[in-house]
Amino acid sequence: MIAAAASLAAGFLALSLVATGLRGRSWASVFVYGASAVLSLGLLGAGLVALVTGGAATHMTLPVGLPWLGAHLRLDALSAVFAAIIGLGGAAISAYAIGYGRQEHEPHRVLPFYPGFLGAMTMVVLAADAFTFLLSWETMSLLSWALVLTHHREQETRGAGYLYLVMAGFGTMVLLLAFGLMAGADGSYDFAAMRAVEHGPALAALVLGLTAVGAGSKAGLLPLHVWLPVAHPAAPSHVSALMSGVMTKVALYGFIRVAFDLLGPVPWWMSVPVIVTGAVTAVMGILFANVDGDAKRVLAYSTIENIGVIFAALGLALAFRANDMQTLAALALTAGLIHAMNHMLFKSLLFMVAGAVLNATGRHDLDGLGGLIHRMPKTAFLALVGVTAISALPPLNGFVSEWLLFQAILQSPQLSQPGLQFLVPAVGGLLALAAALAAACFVRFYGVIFLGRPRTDVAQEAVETDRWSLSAMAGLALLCGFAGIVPGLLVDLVAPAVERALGSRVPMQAGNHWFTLVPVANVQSSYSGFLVMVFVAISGGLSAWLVHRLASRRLRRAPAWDCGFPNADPVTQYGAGSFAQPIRRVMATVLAARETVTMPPPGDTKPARHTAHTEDLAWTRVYIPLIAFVGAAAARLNALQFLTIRRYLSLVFGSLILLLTGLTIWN
Amino acid sequence: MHDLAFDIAHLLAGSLVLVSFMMIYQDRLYALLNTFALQALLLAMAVAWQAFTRDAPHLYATAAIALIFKAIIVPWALHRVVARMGIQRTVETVTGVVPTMLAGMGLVALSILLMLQLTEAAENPLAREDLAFALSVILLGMLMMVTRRNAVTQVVGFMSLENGLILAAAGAQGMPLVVEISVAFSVLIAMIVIGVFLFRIRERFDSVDTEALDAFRGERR
Amino acid sequence: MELIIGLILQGVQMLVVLALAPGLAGLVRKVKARLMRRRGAPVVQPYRDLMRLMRKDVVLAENASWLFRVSPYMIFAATWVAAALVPTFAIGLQFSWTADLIALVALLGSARFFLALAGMDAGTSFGGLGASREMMIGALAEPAMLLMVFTVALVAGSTQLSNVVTFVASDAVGIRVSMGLALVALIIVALAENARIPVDNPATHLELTMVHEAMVLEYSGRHLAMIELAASLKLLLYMALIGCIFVPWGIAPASAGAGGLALGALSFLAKLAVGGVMLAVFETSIAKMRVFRVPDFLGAALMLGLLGTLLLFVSRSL
Amino acid sequence: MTGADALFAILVLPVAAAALLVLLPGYRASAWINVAASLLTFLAAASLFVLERPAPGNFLLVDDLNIVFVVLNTFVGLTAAVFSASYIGHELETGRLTPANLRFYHAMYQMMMFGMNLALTSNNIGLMWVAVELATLSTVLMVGLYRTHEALEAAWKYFILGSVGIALALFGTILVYLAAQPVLGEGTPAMVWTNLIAAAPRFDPAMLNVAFVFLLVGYGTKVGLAPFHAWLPDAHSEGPTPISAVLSGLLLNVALYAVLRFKLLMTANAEAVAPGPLMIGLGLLSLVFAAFMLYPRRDIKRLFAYSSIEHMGIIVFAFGIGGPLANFAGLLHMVMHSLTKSAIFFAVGNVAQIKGTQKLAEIRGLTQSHPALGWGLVLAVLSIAGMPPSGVFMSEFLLVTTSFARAPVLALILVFGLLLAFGALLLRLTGVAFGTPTDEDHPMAGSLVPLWLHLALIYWIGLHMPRAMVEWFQTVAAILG
Repeated sequence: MIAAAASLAAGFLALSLVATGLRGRSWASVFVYGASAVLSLGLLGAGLVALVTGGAATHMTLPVGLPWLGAHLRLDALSAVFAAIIGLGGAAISAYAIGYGRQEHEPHRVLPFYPGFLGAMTMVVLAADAFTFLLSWETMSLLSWALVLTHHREQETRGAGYLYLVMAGFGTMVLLLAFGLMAGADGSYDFAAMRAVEHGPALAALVLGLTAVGAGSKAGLLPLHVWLPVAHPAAPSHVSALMSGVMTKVALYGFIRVAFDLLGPVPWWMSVPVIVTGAVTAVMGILFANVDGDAKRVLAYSTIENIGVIFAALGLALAFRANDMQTLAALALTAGLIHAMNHMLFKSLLFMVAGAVLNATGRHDLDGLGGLIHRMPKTAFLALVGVTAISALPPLNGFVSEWLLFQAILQSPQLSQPGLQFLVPAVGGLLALAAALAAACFVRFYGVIFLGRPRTDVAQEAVETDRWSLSAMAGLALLCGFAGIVPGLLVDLVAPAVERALGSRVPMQAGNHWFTLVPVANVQSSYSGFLVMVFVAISGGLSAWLVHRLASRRLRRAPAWDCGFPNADPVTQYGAGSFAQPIRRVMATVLAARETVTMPPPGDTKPARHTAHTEDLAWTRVYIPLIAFVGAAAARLNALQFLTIRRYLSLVFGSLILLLTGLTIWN
Repeated sequence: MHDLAFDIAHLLAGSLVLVSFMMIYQDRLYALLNTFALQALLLAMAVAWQAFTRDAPHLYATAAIALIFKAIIVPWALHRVVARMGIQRTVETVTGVVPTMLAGMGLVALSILLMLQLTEAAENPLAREDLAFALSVILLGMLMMVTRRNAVTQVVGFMSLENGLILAAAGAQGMPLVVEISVAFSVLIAMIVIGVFLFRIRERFDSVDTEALDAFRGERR
Repeated sequence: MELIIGLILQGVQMLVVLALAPGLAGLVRKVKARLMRRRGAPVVQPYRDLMRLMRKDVVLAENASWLFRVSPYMIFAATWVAAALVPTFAIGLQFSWTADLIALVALLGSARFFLALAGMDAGTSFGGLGASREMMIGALAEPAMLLMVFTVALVAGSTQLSNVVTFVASDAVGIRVSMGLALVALIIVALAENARIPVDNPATHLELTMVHEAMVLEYSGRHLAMIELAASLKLLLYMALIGCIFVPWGIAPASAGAGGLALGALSFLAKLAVGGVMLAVFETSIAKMRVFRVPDFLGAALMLGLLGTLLLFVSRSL
Repeated sequence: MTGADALFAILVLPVAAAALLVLLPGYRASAWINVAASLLTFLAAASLFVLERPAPGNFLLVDDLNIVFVVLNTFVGLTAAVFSASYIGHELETGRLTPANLRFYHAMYQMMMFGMNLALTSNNIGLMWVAVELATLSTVLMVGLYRTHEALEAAWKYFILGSVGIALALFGTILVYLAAQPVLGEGTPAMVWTNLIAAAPRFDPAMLNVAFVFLLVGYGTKVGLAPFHAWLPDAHSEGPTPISAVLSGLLLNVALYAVLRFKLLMTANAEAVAPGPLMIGLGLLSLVFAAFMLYPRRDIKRLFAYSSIEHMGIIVFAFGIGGPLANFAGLLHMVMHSLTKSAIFFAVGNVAQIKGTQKLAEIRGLTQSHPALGWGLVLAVLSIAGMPPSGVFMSEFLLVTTSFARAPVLALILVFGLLLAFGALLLRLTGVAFGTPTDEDHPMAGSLVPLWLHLALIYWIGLHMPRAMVEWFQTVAAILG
């Protein structure tokens, strides 16, 4: 199986090279995306087969990479889960791109990097030594950076690309440190060798922290998230989908691989920062999403939220594992993995929607849209599935993973550390807050884009997107529904990975009645997405049928009532800013929100102006000072460029004297 | 005989250091050049003495190079340069003479301390003493380079530094001739290139003050 | 046979909640009117209103989309399913394991989600105003609710309502401060979720402080009827929830006989009546808050929920 | 042909070519003679692999350590000559150079190659010193070639600082001789490298200490370590671009080689001060300092000159840390830096010719206007910044992982410096390579073959290092301790 997966990865990379040579061919775009979709499907197949057959690890070594080590590749259950995620996401997004990519003015800035990006992500999950892992990791960053820079003529895009790659470089460096600790001074870079080594608790904690920072910066963990809301939206939409939906999962994979496989036991208190960071990330991410006015940036912030949720789940799993509660750890880990899968599904879907809207209208600012449900009904319906799923509403898939996570949180009293006992319920509250805010966020997202009246001419004249895009979106929407209705299948699918990592798993779900999810047998909490769906469908359908049949089915169209004050100007509708107002006010402290009203003096006919402003405190309090420091230090040191020769000689002379004096003292 | 040889060598090397101090003390360019010539002369004597006591005839060559080249040609050439270019006749210093002298004292102390640390196994005390003086001359030469603004003065400082090198090389027993020749060679080339550059610089600028060059740093504009 | 009885009982439950819901709303209104020394409409007035609305034409705003027309049924269905899953007169019904307390909260969340979307659909300013405030309130109410669920689940060891009822009714609990805090939290959440005073005023229009009514402003005819019905179902649901968690006595245990079921039904009716009266009394004795005071109110619920959970650990570790 | 012949050829070919070039008028023929001579030299150097190595004599030596440097030196010498051949004609057309200048340029090019080859193959510390001096002086003349104010100033600065450095190095060399002389006896044998290293444990450690300080400062000036770096940015930015490539890619290595040789001597003597901490300190200082200095840069060649300082810092740090992995990383990094930095200068030369300026602010959108050049520059700069799959990534990987396990604090400083430099390079790269291109362009004269050839090599080594190279590096890493 590993051979198949590795050759698929190689296929992706080869396709990149081919694409470089296809510059200017009209069919290049269809060919590259089509081939990527096929290869991705193959990868999905490989992952699924590996999982279904029990996830036994297969291994191979290629004669590349570190010369004395070679590139170790391994496909085990955990890799297979993420290979399947990459494959599925890649396939859907590539299919979407067959249609979407036609709109690209400069396809030669996308095509050579796109398949390689998929290939690099595949290599990350297949890598089984530190060098191959980090090489693939960094290649993944690099290629996605090139993709982010597709529209490089815009200043913001260049800034976004810059910030992105610098943060990616930071993350890789930190991971390098983590792997350096695990490999030791002699450089046992093979994962197998790392597993075999026992790490002391302090060292393990340090490695875990470094990995969380390294992988977290790629995934978008607070406060390392700043690049994500600028970089993901800057790329073409299918690339945004790939970055947000798939690449962040690869980052998670990095953390899971280290924390649950390579590192061995970690002291319980290290789970605290992971859990807290995850929960805070979730809440802050979705708060930013709630106040931002750009469609793709909202989605990017929402990615941050979901990453936070997953990290909280992983932290919980670490806490359980440190207490030798493998079954509960398995529950939390399963919740995390399934949420990762789910998030790939609906976030890719939503980015595709944003792309379709962008293509149809040329705008991605929320306030330039509106009423698209009339012009793009199919997209609007698929988007509705997406926003329902991401808002964690039953019976779609987003709810399932949140529910599993809450089940795990409910088990936290069994933990033996009072600190964790107190912490976890509070974290549960934060996660519930995040989930509810997500619903608010996506009501706003969907409502402002698709509902109401068009706010601009372009929105007025939008047309439905192409069939390739629609079918790709429909496929993901179907999967969102499917995963929500039969979640047991997913739980069983990831079970080999969980079992391999923790030696325990969530009970088998396949035999349950009505596809009910029973994660912890003895607690008897259960949820059947299937039945909820059936009940809601039946009762909704029945009531509609009855009402139409027995009461009235007549309908008239009339101007909106609006409490007697209708206004023809679409600007009077609630827009992105006004919808955000309640939450912006309530959360003014953490958002650093300010509102200013400028009133014209009496007698002046100028309009009054109201402006609302929020800022990312991480950016203004951490990054800006850091940048300022570097700038100031560089400016100071730069004086050294303009010294006279005599002064340079003085430097040499001074150093020489210093060294000689040192030598005298040393003796 | 041995003691006398030792004393004379010691005396010569010591006077080299003394002349280095004198050079720091000078505030006139011509006087400085003359002092430098004196130092070169002393160097030639020291090297010749080494050649004599150690029966190493090849060192005479070095002594001759030092005498002819450094004590005569170079000071003369620099005199010409100064005269022809109408360079300001005073030595422009960065700090006062007294602090520079103090710093020089410190440097000499440092070199002596350093060289005293050499293990007793270094069976030739002469080499050790010579080395301490040579190091002092080198450091003083460099001190002169960093405390003087004028290009000619800096060149003199650099050559004084090379004097120290030659003293050290000559003090090293049996050091192959390759070193002396190379030193002479380097001085020769140094002079040529410096001449070329002084000439070029003279062509374009009104003074050889190297600080005037700094306005033309690539990035300041 | 058992399956058939089970199905019948489940069906009965669904019909009971549906049938009682407008009555509860009517009762509250009636009592409120009496407390204000008005005579008030009869208790059955909501039924009449619903029937009348059903028969009327739907007047649809020009810009309204299919979502606007589907939403009432979605909202109704989600609320109804949720209400059917709360133990009213009996526990251990055929499908009671379909969803636990968390899923129930989420189902209500779905209803709110679609209501808010529908509010934005017509493209009016009031719709968006209502939707944005509703989502803000929901965003604060949900975590409070969930912390309350934690407390209960920690006490009862399950989030499955039937299990919770059995456990609480079993007297193993005793009086717990945590449960008291949870009760207060739940009541606050219930007031907010049902758009009652002091969070919202169900009887107002033309007020910039309204929330729920602003969203449904464009609805008329059968659509409005479904939404009104869903709203009263929600009120009933919360009453039933409070009843089954905090005063579970009387509820028929699983596989109870006819007598037990009858007792359960009676006790349920009694609980509803008491709850309705108490709600009316509470509402008349308090004033409506400014919208931006609501977060503080809900924040209190959140704190109480958390405190309840934490106290539980304290008492456990003692 | 024997190894001795090959060694002989490496030294004689450049001298002969230099003589020929001095006599020959006409720059086109000169350029190709320059290439041909460089090619033959490279072939001779490469043949040292297969041929039996000559036994070390009193003056010359071929061993595992210097063969790396020699082959690298002649190879980059060759590609730079190829680039120069396509590049330098343009300078004549624009009137920046005269035919006489060019004749001088080509002759000096070969002289410089001779100096460097001699420095690398010498088995005599005196000879090595002479050779380094020769290479320095020839490059000084090259730097001043354009006769502009800036070029002359850069050359002057280079000359003065280089001379002082070389003088200090000479004093260090004399001290080494003095340390060796009691053990090895008087005369030439006491300056022969192979003898020195064998007898090093019996040398006077105090003498060695002082010697090493002088050698480190002296040759360190040539390496461009901060705070002795001042000549480097100006010299790189004002000379002809092929010379910048050679300076960065080769001359720094030659000086580094000298430092390494003496480091070996120090490690061989147990009582002498450990050279590691000194080198680590200077390395980190150079790295962090240069990383900061990258930010305010406005001149593209000066930018990459500072990047050379930064990388020299990394390499010196690696050798200072020591151990098989770090030494391996240091060697690899050195080779990669030579290839990559010269590739960058090839690209930058073209850019400067096309745009008619070296100002970063006036260069934009290269990937748009000149894709092959622009992307080549992007790849090269990303490679030097440590992005995969270049060999620089591998060396940084090895260096960071192994040093963090051994000296965490130092590794943190290293990582800080690396990141800082990465941020600066990327910032400038983004501005140069992306965005809307500037309007007016001159035609591109310089060849892109050397650039892409180097890139291919960098990636090839980064992904699949040839076995021979690995073994060779490992041996050398073991020698370096």
